[in-house]
Amino acid sequence: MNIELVLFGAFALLTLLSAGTVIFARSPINSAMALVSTFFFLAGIYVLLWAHTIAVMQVLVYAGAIMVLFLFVIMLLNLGESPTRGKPTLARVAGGAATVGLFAVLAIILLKLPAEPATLSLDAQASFGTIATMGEVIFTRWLLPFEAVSLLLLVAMVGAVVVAKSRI
Amino acid sequence: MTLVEFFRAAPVAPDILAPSLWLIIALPLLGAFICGVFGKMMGRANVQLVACAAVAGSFVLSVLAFWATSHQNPETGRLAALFPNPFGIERDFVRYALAYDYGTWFSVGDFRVNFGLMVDHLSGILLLIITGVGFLIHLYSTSYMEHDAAYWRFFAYLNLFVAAMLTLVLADNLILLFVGWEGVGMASYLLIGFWYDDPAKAWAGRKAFVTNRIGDFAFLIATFLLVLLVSAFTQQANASDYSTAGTTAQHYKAALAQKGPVTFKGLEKMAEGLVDTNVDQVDLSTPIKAGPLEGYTFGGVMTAAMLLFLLGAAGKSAQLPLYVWLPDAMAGPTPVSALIHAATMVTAGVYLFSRMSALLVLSPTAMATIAIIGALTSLLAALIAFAQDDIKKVLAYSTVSQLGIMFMGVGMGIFWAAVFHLMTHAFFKACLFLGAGSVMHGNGDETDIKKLGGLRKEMPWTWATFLIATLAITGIVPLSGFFSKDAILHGAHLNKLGGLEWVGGVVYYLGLLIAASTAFYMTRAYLLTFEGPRSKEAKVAHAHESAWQMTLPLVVLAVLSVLAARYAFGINFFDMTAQPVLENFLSPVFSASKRIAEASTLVQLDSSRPQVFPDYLKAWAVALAGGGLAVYLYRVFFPARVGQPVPAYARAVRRAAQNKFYVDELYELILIRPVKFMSFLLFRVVDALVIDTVAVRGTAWVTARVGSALRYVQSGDAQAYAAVMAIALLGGVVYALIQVMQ
Amino acid sequence: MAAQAAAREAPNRPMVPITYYLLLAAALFCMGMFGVLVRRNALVIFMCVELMLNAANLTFVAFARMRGDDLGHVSAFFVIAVAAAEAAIGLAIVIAVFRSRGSVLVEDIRTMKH
Amino acid sequence: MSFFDTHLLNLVVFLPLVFAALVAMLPASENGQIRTVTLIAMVVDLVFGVWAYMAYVPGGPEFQLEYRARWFDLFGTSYHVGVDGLAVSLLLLTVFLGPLVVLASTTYIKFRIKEFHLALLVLQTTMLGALVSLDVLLFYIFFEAMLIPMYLLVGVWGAEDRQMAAVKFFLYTLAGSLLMLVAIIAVYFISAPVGARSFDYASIYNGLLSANQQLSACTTEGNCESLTGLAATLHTWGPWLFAAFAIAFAVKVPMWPLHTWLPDAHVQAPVAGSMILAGVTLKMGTFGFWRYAIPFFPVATQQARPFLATLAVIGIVYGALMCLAQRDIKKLIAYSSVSHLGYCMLGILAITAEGATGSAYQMLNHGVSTGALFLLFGFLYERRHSRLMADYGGIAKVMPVFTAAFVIITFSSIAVPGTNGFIGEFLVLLGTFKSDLGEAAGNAHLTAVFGAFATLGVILGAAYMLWMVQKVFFGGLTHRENQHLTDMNLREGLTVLPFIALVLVMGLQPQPFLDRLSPSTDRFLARARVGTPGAALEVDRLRVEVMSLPSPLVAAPSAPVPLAAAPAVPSPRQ
Repeated sequence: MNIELVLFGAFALLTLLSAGTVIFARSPINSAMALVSTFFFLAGIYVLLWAHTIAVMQVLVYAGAIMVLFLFVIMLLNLGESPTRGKPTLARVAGGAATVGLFAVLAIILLKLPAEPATLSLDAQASFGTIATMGEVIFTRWLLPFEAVSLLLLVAMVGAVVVAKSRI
Repeated sequence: MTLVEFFRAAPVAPDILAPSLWLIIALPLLGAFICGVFGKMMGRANVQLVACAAVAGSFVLSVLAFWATSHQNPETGRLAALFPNPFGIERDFVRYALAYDYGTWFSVGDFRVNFGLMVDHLSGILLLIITGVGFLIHLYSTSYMEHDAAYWRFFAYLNLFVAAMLTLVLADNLILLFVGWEGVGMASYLLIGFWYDDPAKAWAGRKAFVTNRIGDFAFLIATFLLVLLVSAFTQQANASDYSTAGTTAQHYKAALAQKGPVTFKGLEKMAEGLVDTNVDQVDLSTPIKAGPLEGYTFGGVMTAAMLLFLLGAAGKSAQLPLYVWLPDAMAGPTPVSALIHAATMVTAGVYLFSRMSALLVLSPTAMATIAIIGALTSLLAALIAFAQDDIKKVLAYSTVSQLGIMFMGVGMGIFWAAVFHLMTHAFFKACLFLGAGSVMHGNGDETDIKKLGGLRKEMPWTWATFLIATLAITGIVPLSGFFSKDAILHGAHLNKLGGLEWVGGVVYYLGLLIAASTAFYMTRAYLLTFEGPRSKEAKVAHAHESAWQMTLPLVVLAVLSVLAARYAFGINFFDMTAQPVLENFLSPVFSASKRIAEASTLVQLDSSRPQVFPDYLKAWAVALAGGGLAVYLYRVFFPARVGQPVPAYARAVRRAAQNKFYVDELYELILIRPVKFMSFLLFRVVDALVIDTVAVRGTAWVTARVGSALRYVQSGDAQAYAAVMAIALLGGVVYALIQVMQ
Repeated sequence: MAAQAAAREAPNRPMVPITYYLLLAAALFCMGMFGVLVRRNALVIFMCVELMLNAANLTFVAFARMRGDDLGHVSAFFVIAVAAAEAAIGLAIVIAVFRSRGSVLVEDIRTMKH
Repeated sequence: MSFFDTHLLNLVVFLPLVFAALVAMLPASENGQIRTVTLIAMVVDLVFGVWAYMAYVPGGPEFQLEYRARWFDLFGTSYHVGVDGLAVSLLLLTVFLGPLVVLASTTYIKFRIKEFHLALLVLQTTMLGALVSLDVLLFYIFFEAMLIPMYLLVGVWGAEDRQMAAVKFFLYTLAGSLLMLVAIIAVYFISAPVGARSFDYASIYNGLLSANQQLSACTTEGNCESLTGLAATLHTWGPWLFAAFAIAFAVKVPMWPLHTWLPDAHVQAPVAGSMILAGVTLKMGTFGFWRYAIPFFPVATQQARPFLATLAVIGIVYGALMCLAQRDIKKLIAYSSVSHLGYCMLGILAITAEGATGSAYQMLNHGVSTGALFLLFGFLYERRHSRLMADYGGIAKVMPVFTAAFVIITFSSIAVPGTNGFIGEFLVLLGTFKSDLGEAAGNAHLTAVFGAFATLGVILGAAYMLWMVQKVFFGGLTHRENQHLTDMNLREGLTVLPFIALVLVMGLQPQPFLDRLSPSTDRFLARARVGTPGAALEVDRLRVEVMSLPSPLVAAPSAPVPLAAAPAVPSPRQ
């Protein structure tokens, strides 16, 4: 009974709970809030996986930036609760069923595949997933994709403005 | 210096002349080119000069070549006109001939055709006829076509024809012969349709060409069969076969590789090799081992080939069933009718069979068929000629009939006589046609003999020559026609075709009948045209005699048609047992066929001379009977009954004959219409309906329908699409799972 | 020294098997997908997409841990960046659509038909 | 080893494209300049083409004037060009038609002149490329690219129904060639193990060769169940792959019953389109059979021969009969093409020296004579704007020179001896009679039947062509519009003259042309006979020898270094 397992269980449970809330909440605002919590708990899970940098980014980018965007939009369009639950069309039923089935199958496969975390030497552990190491790789080996992504973000920004603006 | 010595001392030795044989063809060709391309700017006189000069030039060369074929070395006194037969052994010479090979025309695989020319006594005679008569007719045309604006085209075509015809007779292989064969067809197409702005004339030209094409179709297939036959022979023959042919395997094969499989000499050798000498491997009854003809016997294939050649020759020489084009071919200018459709082109079939006599004698069946076809054609044409009122039509049918007689000769294996008749016929029929032309020229292009008459005094030269020619064709002693025809009948009577002896008799008696009817209709035509009073409906009151350019050829031809008779007698005129000059003269050409005929006892060729009694008298009586009947009818009987109603049966018979027994209509009905109908049907049904509409558009239609059907699936609901994706994903994962399971 | 190295080896305390993380990721992914498929509100659908992206990220990171190298992290990093861009554009579109149609419910936005 | 020895073919192929760039730069209003530049391009191309034709040594190796450069190593494809006897002859035909096509269209095309000439030049490049490419993928690319400019020629500058005709043409051909693409990829995969795979003609052929030999051996014995590996694959899939190739090419030829696009395309196309279509494009089909379909799958060919030969014979007779049913002159000529191409196919399928060579020669003939017929009719159409025979008649009166030219070409088209047509047709028929088609069909005697029916075309050909000539040129001048038609002018005369000259030259001196064809014929026969049971194999003729890929060091696409390293002309090997 070790602490790591306990933490994992807790985080995982909370993640799933909030994710469920995201899906089933009547009003978008609730979904958004649930999403925030999901992000936070995931960050925790990342930490358990020694991915500190990613955890931080998760919090910053998702819980910070993206969520704010969502909330703004919700406010902007002041969406109330969706009046009705919408009639369950064939597509929805089938899709839902499919996802459930999908999870089942995935679960079976995953359980069949044994996967153990690598055992790392201490200094490897020390440097694993830190900003330093990641920065090193990103700015050396993955420089081009990195720049590409930055460009992408720029484009996205401009695009967002253009699309969202009522008249230019 | 006797005549014989004179002939044996040619001015130009054969070995010097041979390399320039091509000039004989090239000169008229050049003339044709000049007249055709520059004719318009050169002016009438120059064109006429060029055209006549070209033909005259090749006439001179032909004379030299002809002369050279019997040239003797002045020192040794031995024959100089000979060349080694490439298909024979070293010492095997082709005698009384000169040849030259100008190298490959085209060669593919083991097939090859060379530009090989050869002059022997047969082609020599033909050369003289073509260029000689040709020249006379050119001369005649200079006056006859004097009012025609397109004179240059005319002379270009005429020269072209002469060139093609010369190619035909000079060729030493079948394919080159075929070049001439089709070439003359082309030229005659152009010349028949010379006055193309009259649709009927253009149509006649087309009819001639297409009918000839039917013959050429058979000709080609026959050639292919012979090629196959040669290859089969070389595969199966053994030494003794070759030795029967007087050659050896390596010689023969070397010659094949060098000169190709379709040279006449090579075919001749094969024919000799096919003769059965119990020790040999291959003879007529041997089945072919391999190849497309597997299982058929050599003899069977040979017969098939010969029958196909017969169809080909029937196309060119206007025999049953393909004679129909010749009468319509009279649409062309009269000199053309004289040159092409009487003297030269139409005799190509006879020439072909004489050329291949060696192969022909191997197949009595084919010979019998040829003879019978000839006889029937001849009779039919004669009957039709009874009732024709157009003078040119009469002559046309008489040509068909005379050609039939030649075919009888070829078919019965009396080749020299056929060639003899070819020659005499060339003279008197050309003379007759030119005479008819002169008559038309002098009578405002009137061709209906009912509307002529009484020209005797107005056109004395034309009259005299026409009379002589008529007597010649009717077979009145002592004119050439009599002897040539009689030689054929005599041979037909005595030659025996193995297994088909009855044919000889049938052909002989048919021949007599034909002779009588020939005499009848020719006399009729002559009487109605020249004798009696001038007809009321005559276009011009008084005909005028034609210019010297027209009468001179008439005279020359008339004289020739008298003199040609000499060839029917021995060297010593009064020796009635001696071999006729022409037979003797042509014996080198037909030696092979004679040898084969003797060796393979399929046909017995008799070489006796017809005697004054009974043969000559009989033939003469027949001719006289026919002629006399005509005289009686048209001088006494009909004039006496003018105005009285003609009995119905007579009118019926006459109408039937006038309408050529409705043969054209029959062909139209059973051949042309069905083909046309079928093509329309196929076009409308198969092409337009089945393929285009059903198949092509059908596919398009189905595709369109399916597409529009699928449109309903596309709801536009993004989530529905997503759901589909999800399900697909599920499927994929399940598949993965199954993979993992195993 | 060797002994020291041995001693400096990682302590062998029991660790959570990566499979769990992966299962979590799978669950998260499927829930996201479920949402995408069943919800009608475009915004919520977006959120669900974010969920799915996170599931992917989690998988990346989990594998990184399993293989013990940084590649997974890098990928996750890029995913996050791209997700940000996607969110920006997507929300902009939602706004635009709302402007034009006055609704963010997908069944009101069936423009993909003809 | 000069630049030209290595790059001659590249020059021939891409010169038109270069000039096309030049034309593209000219202002669209400068019609004169555009025409002149295009004409110059074609003439220069002709010069180089003739040079290539001369440079080809009949006795030499199979593929000459080769050039090969790296290109998409990943797919195992390379830029590889080279010509054998047939290809170089067709190449000559193509470049010969080029300038004449331009001359023929100077007054015919009235609008979008720049685009028209661009299309012509591009089309020229694609056709030449398809002829010379020795890489199957490269061939396919050119083969497909050919469609686009041709589609434009028909669809933009055509007659009333051009859209329909163009679409029909496009779909027909595309449907076929997509099948071929599948087959190409299939052979690419089966012909070699992973890593050694290549689209190169030689490697694919040599890869299939041994399997084909095994297959034919076992077919003669009759127990093909024991086959393994590639041979087994070919046993099962060979027929299908062959069918895919065959359909693609049969559409192009076109063989009955896939021919119905041809009349429409021809009728609607402008004179240039018809000339090129008849002259070159159709040959791509027969060429494809000769180069790809039959050598790749000799056994399947052997099985399909009777069927295909029957189709060819049907095509001959049927096409001729169709001609008799036409009222539209262009349609008649188009159907005569169907008939003539039937001869080409029959010759190829006969698999005899005479047949194959004759067929190759017939391809050239048809290009010349039918091209000329379309050209001449184009002149008439320009003057009179009617395609119906009924609207003509008695033209000979007013246009004697034109008539003379037309009649000469007609004689060539109906194979009168002395013209080129005769040689080809005669050889094809002779080859058919000598062939073993009958045995392939089960009864040796059937050969003669095939031959006889094919020979029927000789009669029908004369019938329909002369019928048309008579209707158009002879008889009285019935229509008033025709009374003032002008005869050919100098330009038109000069355009026709080369055709007439070629008709006579090829008719009287065929041997130089045949000499260049015969080596390819022999190799083709050797490769096709792999499929015929019990045929003696000339092993030395079977394998395809080509230059190897230049090493990566010198892979700069235009570096002739590997060639320079090799011995002198013709066509070095490594």
